[in-house]
Amino acid sequence: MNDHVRIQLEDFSQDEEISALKSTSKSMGGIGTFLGCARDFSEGREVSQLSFDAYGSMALSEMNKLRREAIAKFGLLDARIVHRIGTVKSGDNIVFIAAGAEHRLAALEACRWMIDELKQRVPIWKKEITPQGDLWVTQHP
Amino acid sequence: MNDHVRIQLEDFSQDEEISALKSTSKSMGGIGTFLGCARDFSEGREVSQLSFDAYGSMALSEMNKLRREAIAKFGLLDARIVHRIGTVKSGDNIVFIAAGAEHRLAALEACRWMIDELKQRVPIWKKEITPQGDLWVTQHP
Amino acid sequence: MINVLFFGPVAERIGKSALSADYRPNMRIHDLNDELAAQYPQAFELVCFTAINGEHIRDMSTILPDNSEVAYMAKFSGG
Amino acid sequence: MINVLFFGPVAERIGKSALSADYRPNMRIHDLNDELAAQYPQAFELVCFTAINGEHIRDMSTILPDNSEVAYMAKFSGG
Repeated sequence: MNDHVRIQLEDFSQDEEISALKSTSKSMGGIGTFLGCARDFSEGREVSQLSFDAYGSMALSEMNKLRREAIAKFGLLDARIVHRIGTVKSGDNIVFIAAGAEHRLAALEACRWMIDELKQRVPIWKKEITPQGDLWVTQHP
Repeated sequence: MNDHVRIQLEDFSQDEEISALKSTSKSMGGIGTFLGCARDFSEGREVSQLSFDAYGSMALSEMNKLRREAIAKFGLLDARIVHRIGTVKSGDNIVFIAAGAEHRLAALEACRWMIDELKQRVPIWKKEITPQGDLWVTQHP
Repeated sequence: MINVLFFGPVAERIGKSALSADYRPNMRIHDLNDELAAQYPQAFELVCFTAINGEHIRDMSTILPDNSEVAYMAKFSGG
Repeated sequence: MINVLFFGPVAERIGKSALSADYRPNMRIHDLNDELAAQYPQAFELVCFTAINGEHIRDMSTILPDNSEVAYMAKFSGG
């Protein structure tokens, strides 16, 4: 739980992540977060579950790089990234990104940058499990 | 706790707010949040506490308008705004904004728009309590 | 009777958070502004926004209804 | 020996998530690509990225060290 960057099967708590993030600095005035969840529909198809596969060691290393780059680029005080793998059902949490800075603009921009970059850089693949069959997602939504 | 928009003395839980937000729709794929916290320094001054005064009825009505406008403008599935009043100490939570949408871009942009608008529109005033005396904040940081 | 409200830095300079002003028919919001600003100049130099019954007022010739709640507000600093 | 890894949609089309390829001195990554793409054309039409020992490789003339871990990866879809 104390690692800033994690890939895990189990769910996470925003309260715990934010509390760990805040503990690194009392100068943190703004925290931006992004939480990605499993939707029940995707392009008209009903989706009951999502299943994630990852190149674990490389994904973790890319997520750590991403965090360090975001801290440098936006002058963050700290940042955290958690991504779940395995199977999640509709409504469940998938990914959590938090960026803490002295002021809100850096925190919010960093948060958006990190989720955009994560989707492009981190070797994780998503399969939609639908009543009509399973489908690996190959485009960025 | 179930109100989407609140002004309150007590702290709040991100997990509870996000869970309430998510309960409104299973189509929510992205949730952007902003958490504002009390910093220990402001423009070189050590700040031990912040004290908030509000025009309660108008602030609540402006926050409700802001939420409805954000939902319409960004096509959100739901949004929540919580602002604390009274006295908070360095490191404590002040304001929480959450925007949930089908896709991440709308959620993240709405979240940023709401905190920018809140600061300009909602009648709440902040006083910094420092070892050198108290100071009402009159500019937007 | 007009109920006048002050908050934060304005209330601090006035020394109170509310006062009552006499109602006169056809009274405009700028009449009340002028009277109070003359009485509390240091507080009114902070005032940026005026609300009647919780609604922002930009047209200072707006006629004040009896029993209005008027708020004189400094620049906001919430969040 | 080269340890070749597949994930997600590529692994599904190949029918396994790893295989071993023989190491030859001065072997380049494009040599391995060509061999495997000929053997698994349907899987390799999805491949967008190649990594050696967890690092993205763009130069396909890169020489493969012995005992490398090579990953052939479809477009990512995490988050």
